[in-house]
Amino acid sequence: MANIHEESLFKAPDICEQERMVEAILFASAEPVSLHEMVSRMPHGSEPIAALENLQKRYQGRGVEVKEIDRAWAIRTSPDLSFLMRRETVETRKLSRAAIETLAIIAYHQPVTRAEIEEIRGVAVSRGTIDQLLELEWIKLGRRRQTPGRPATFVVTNLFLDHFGLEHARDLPGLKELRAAGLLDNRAAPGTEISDETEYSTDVQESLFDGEDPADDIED
Amino acid sequence: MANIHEESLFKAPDICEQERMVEAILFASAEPVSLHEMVSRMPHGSEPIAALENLQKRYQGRGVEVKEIDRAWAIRTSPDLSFLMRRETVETRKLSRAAIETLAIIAYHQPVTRAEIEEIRGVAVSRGTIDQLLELEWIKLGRRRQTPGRPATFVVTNLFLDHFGLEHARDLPGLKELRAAGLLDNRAAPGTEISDETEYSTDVQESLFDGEDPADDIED
Amino acid sequence: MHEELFRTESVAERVASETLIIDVDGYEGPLDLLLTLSRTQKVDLRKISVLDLAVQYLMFIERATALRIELAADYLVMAAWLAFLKSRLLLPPDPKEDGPSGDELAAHLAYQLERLQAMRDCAAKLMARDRLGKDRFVRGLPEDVSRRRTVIYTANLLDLMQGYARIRTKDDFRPFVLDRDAVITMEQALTRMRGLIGFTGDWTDIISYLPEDWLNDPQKRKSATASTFAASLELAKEGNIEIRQGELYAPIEIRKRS
Repeated sequence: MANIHEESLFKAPDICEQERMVEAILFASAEPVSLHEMVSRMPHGSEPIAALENLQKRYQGRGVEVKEIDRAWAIRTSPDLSFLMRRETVETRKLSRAAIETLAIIAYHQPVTRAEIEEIRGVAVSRGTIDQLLELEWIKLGRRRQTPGRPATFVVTNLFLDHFGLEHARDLPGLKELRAAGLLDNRAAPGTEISDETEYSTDVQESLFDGEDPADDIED
Repeated sequence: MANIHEESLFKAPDICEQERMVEAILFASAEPVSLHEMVSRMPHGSEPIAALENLQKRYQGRGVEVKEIDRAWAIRTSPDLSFLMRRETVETRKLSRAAIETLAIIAYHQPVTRAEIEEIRGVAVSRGTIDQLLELEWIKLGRRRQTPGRPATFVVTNLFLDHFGLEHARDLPGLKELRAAGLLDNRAAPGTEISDETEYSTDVQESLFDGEDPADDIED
Repeated sequence: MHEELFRTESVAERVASETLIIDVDGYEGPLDLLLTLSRTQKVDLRKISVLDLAVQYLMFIERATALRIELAADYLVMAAWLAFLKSRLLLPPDPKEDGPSGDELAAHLAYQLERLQAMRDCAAKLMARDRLGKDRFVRGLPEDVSRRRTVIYTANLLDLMQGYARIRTKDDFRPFVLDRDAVITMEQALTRMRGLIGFTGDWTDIISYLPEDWLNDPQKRKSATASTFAASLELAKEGNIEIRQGELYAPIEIRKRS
């Protein structure tokens, strides 16, 4: 086994070997590891995606599981064993109701501007709330909206997905139902002109949750 | 699987379940975990030693291994895969124009002082450029010049000759050849033949400007 | 008896006012308050009676004002808007009037409430998930990936030759450096004159300041004369010397200024 590395200079390691490598890399990292990162560390010619799939199967029903988080992978303990982990539990600062609601609005409406968050909550968003979410690295700034004033938008991060055990933003609980019910539309109040911003925002939102079955989009 | 914990209040979980638990505990712990610690965290009646043995077998030949360290257990990367924990990147970069020109002057005029290099290039030579060439071991310090201040001189190294496929610095094509090869403008300035280049550089120039910054001569 | 009755009323009133104070503090804006009020209707938010809601809200605001509770402007703006909405809902639509109908406005308010409720439900679902550091755990003993970057610099013989050729070619366009032997710059003349001027007290022809070996070659003499003259003017400007010329084409004379 000592000459695996040398051999690999000439040909890509076999799938079993690649699986071992992926396993070692994922075990050694606390953060999700992207495919790109794996490829760059593994011997030339490795294609870890197949190895990852095998590994994911191998750990099914074990004490730890292989999770995908937006094209990056991580090993996490199985949730049913959390009772063993009292010692490892990290006390997170209690989030205010405003912060939790703001986070949910950003996750379901992203990319979303501050004005839109305020419109949904019906109250001003305090700076501290946004700061707290930014500090947790659960949200980050997205592209600026191409409307007058070029307002900043917010989107959720991979750290958010990892924290809440989501593979992708489109896996948010109840997303499809909300969309079907039209509750994620940016519906303008009657009598007000539908601004460019509004139209644009639905556009962008679609592209963010891309890769979804277009049939899922029940929008008017 | 949700009722495992409840069940465990009454009887010890089966050996497979215990193995899962040991796996999760070892994975999440920052330090090696002692048997005593495992027992205290696992449901009443658990005997983790058997589970540990099973787990150890399960990980044999995998990317990570269950290791005993001073009566405590931990999951560690398999030694033959430690190379995955290093990330080495090799970047090839073209030598900067300043470095090439400085190197060329040293090659053509060696031994040459810094002041002379600056005079020939017409601009100051930064310390970084000289350091870079020294680090590459393409140049080295020659004898000190027997003039006031005893300035250091630079000469090219054997490594330089090796790299550029030269047997001797004398083999460098002369100005005439450069001109013939179309690398040099045909308008020759008076008195700049390669033949007396070395003498010109060491004596004439030095005495003319006696080590002063050439830029001063022009500007001030 | 009378007093007794009065007291009970005031106690009830006090309790009511206290709840109000607490509630107003607890509400996050008028929409939150409306959402809470709508719960008393105990129906699907889509079937809510916006008219009833508007009435409840206006009553609430009225009571709060009577109890001198400070209300944020937001609450009053909403109150005004709901009063307007109420009138639209109650009166038959005026065909001459433009703008959205009361029903449209009511539908939008219902939509806003439903959306806020939906977001609250989502937030709760999100927080109830198996969370990292609480239900799921990361590797306790992560290994650092050591990063080492090696930079290899390359250059070949052609680069070297081109580099050298570039310097030498550049020299061709800097005749000042190479033709230095036939040119005296003003700076050089100035340096020379500064050294000599101290020794001459009387009027002296500037030609005598020219370097001796520059007098014979006409090319050199021309350059030396020009730069010496320019240097003289510079020195005169600085106030170090005086300068004079008797007549046209007569020798130019200078002397140190005393």
